[in-house]
Amino acid sequence: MKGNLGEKLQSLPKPILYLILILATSIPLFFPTEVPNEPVESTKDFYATLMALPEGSKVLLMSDWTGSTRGESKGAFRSIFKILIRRKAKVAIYSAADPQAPRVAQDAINELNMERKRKNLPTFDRWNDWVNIGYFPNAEAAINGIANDLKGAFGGRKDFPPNSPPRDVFQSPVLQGVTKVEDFPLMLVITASKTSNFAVERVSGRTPLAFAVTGVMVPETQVFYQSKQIVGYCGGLKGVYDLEQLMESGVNFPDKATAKIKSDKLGTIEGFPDPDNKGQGTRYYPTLHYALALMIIMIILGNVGMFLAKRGDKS
Amino acid sequence: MRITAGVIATIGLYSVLWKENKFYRFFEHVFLGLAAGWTMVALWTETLKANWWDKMVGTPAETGAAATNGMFAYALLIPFGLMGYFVFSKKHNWISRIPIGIILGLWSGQQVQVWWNTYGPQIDATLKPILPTTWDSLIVPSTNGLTPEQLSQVQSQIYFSQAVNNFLFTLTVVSVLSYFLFSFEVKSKAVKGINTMGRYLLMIGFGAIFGSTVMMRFTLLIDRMHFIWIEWLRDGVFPMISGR
Amino acid sequence: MIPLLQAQAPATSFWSEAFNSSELWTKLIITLIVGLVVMVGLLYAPIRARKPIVAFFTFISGAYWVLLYLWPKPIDRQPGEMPLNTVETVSFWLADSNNVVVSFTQILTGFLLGLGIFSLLKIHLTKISKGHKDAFFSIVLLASMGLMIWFGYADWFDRLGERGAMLDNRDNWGFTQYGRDFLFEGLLQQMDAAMFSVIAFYILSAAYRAFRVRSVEATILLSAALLVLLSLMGAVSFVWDENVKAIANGNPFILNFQLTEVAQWIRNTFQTSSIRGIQFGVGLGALAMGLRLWLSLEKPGSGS
Amino acid sequence: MMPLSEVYIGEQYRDSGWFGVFMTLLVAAFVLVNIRRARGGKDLYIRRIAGLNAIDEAIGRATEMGKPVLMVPGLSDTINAIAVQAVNIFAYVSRIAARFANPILLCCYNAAVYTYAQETIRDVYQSEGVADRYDPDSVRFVSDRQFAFAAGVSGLILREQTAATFFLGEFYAESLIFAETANSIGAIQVASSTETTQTPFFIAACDYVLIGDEFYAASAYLTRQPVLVGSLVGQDWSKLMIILMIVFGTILNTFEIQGKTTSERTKGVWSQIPERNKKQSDTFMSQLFKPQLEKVKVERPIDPNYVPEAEAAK
Repeated sequence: MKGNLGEKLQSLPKPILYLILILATSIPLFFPTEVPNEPVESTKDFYATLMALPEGSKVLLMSDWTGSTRGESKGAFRSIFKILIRRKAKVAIYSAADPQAPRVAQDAINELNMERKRKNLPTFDRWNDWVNIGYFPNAEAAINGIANDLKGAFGGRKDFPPNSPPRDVFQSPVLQGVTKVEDFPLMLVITASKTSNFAVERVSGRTPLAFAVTGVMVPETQVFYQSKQIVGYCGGLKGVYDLEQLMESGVNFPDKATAKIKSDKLGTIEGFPDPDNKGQGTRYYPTLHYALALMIIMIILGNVGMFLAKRGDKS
Repeated sequence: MRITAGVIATIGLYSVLWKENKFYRFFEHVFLGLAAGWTMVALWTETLKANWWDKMVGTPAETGAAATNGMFAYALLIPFGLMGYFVFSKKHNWISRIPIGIILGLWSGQQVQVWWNTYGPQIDATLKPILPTTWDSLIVPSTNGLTPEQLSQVQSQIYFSQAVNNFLFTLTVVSVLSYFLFSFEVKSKAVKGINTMGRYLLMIGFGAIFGSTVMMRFTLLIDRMHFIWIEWLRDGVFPMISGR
Repeated sequence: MIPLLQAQAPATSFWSEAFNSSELWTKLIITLIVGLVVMVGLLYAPIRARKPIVAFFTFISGAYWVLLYLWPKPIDRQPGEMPLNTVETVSFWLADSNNVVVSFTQILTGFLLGLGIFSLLKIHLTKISKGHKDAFFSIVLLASMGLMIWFGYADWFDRLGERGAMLDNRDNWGFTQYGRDFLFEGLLQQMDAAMFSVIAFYILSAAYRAFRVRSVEATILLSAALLVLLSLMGAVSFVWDENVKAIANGNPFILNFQLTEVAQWIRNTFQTSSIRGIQFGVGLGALAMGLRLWLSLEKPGSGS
Repeated sequence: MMPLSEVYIGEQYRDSGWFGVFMTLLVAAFVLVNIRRARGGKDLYIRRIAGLNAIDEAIGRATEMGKPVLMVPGLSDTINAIAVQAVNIFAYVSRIAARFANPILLCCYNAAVYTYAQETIRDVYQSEGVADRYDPDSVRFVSDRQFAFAAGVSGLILREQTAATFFLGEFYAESLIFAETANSIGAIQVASSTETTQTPFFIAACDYVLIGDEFYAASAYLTRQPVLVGSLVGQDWSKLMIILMIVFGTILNTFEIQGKTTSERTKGVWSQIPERNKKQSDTFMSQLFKPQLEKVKVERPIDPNYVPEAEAAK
């Protein structure tokens, strides 16, 4: 009988696997829970970099995510903008990965603004606080162009000032006095594709780079982070969750002894306790545990099955 | 309405997990159609308009923005593009190689340009010291409650454990790299050993990659589930029903 | 071309004429005709001339980037400055033409897209005309394609004019916008997300099937993966780490056995390095292949 | 103000900037020299690559079953070396398929790649003298949106019940969709992604996987064309060079970093500092890899009809 049991464990029909997975990823969503967590270094550096921006500084943001990765990228995008808005930053957004990306980014910001309106907070206005420079096909070449000759690359691109026809983006407050990529104290890349590599190839060394990448890209991004080609990154859902926690409690804040999140490398970086910090990360992260647990159990089951089967064959 | 459509489409595509069926086939073709349509739109609105047409014919002056001149030479790209269409001609299909050749030429030229930018810094970052600079302690001492000076002192040292890690790191890079040497006949046991080790170390790396990737994949599934159960069912459908 | 973008009334030159001027259009049309003539001329190219012609175009286009890389770049160049000497004249020119050259690839690829669409139409129209059993689906495909094109362009034209900015606000939307929104956000985007998330199922079944303790390699792969998986579960690693901290009570050596530390250690020490090892090889491969293509050393389709 | 003579040097050669250029040229030289050698009739050795012997086996299997062979040359945005390399391997595959009159299916993600593949595969059939067997629709453009493409191809796999599938080239997330779908109908799979992060999934789901630049070695291995073999040897020389550089550099750094320093070089200028332990950035190697450019001013005449944007904005 052992053999049979082994065989069974080894070869559960796929539909059953899939059904279990659906359950594991659905049910926990209805029961939000708080998960203890320690942010990873790279995310701390990422947060530190954002918080170190002087108020009102100009940031170049390459937004290369679309609906297909909204699960991860949208969370990162929202958190990053919540921070940028607090830093009163001015953001120039462009995309190089996907023609849809500019629209998706735009919609995400509009969504944020609607929420802020409801709370009667000042909105983050198009043209005055951020411009949408649009999509540049052929990422590799486009990023090269932007790195070598920003004026030329963005030249002739238009965006909408408040209820008036489109105008040249360089007229907007965001790009006032910007002529080259070095004029931005920071370049952010929120991407789900290898456009981050191109950014490293062309931009690193000209201006600091910070990435928000999807979980699958964490390994390759770690390479750049180690060789100090980028100052920090926020990887996958864990990164988003870390970021949300950092926003909530800062680093070594209010002081190192009592701080919830400590770091020897970084000084004190303030946080902004605010229920609004909790976003996708906080919503999805608990559920992720069940999914991962399921995965581990399945792998173990498979192996147990294999051994039982072997034993079965012998006897 | 919009969300409902999204949910149905999602379920339609999921149904392939059970088996290839008409429902899936329907949405597959809708998907392909929409995608193709979208590409046709984006082709002009996102690519050719700004990058080709406006540059070729120029743009008029507008509030704040100066007029730009047209550069007629861009028109030359039309015939080059057209050459691609000879691919279906039995006799002249070779002509389609010209536009391809141009694109490949541009690509290749860029490789020469970016190779060192990409790999130079990585080679540099691989050159890590593999002997400790201090023997005060074998591992990095805990840094809690140190003054900044002491801290920087500690950080500027290389401890035994770090040295070992650096050694492992370099070893991995080298052995993996040597595993990919194709044209050297490996006779000596030592080298063979290094290669197999390279392969094993590679597997550790792959395992780690797999782990980190799983997170993302599940996250996206969770997002879908959130979309179906919370956004659609709980916040969309229930209120509607209970409303009536 | 950069100064042109900045100047109020751009100076015209042989290469650039004022917007909508008759000179521009004449030159444009002449260029077009010349180009087409050349193309027709190619039809009569002798067979042994074919290879060189292709090779020539390939080499020229690659040469630009190589030159840009090797030719002395100007030092501390400020906008509006004029070159000091011939070397700089060239380098200035190279730098300025960057954005023009960059766009070639995408424009040409754009023109070629027609071929792809043609292939698509051909396959599905034949299916329909032959009354293939899947003809219905082909019709579905073509229909949704048509709809997307129609709404896509209609919406785009609406946004060109004064109303463009207003359309950010749903209240001012018309039928076109809702139609486009339904197709794009409602279907396309959602299907993208759906298809992407299907991978989660496959990853589970793949791991379940393949991650067995069969060989040394498989075992290594499996255990590394498991460790990282565990470390990603914030809760697990948190609890584990707390316990380790408790045991260690300050002993830095034992502290290294915190799950997060171990996972990070694997990442930094083995994952990063093995990726780097592979990437060095791949990078060299790409560079070598680039050279072969640029110099047309390789027979096309050299699978022969 | 710097001496005019230096203006000729060029930004990229200043300080140790020349080193990168030099290395690039060196690699190029290695490749070209070896191509010469190989062309000169020198036969060069290539070790066995397991994944590649599987190709023939896979096609053979497909022929037995009389089911089509599916090939996907990756998801390159436009045609590049990766796509070309993939199509070249597929040319080899379809040559065998053509001989056995085995149906093939080549799904392209990008119109430019489609053009190239269409051209190449037709050539193969013509050179095999079976042009009549070639069906232009067997090389098709599916979609250039990642997941539409994924949906389309897996639909094809399931409907056509392909017996052998080749996924070679640039693959991203969709890699597992293809691999698992093909696996579910028990097709033999040979796969490779130049994206290192996708390789584990192919390893988990496919029968044979080409890792890293085994992919680039493939065409040389299969066809033994002098040019390709030579270039492969050139790549190996370059790899060897990198290995040596790493070993040498590591040892050098290790000994250099021992001890303390009282001066450091930043932005190309030496400055005295209070004594401190040596850092990685003080080492010879890191100075060599990271050119440190002194800020210099070069006086140039101003173009008379240039309008600064400040005025242009008015």
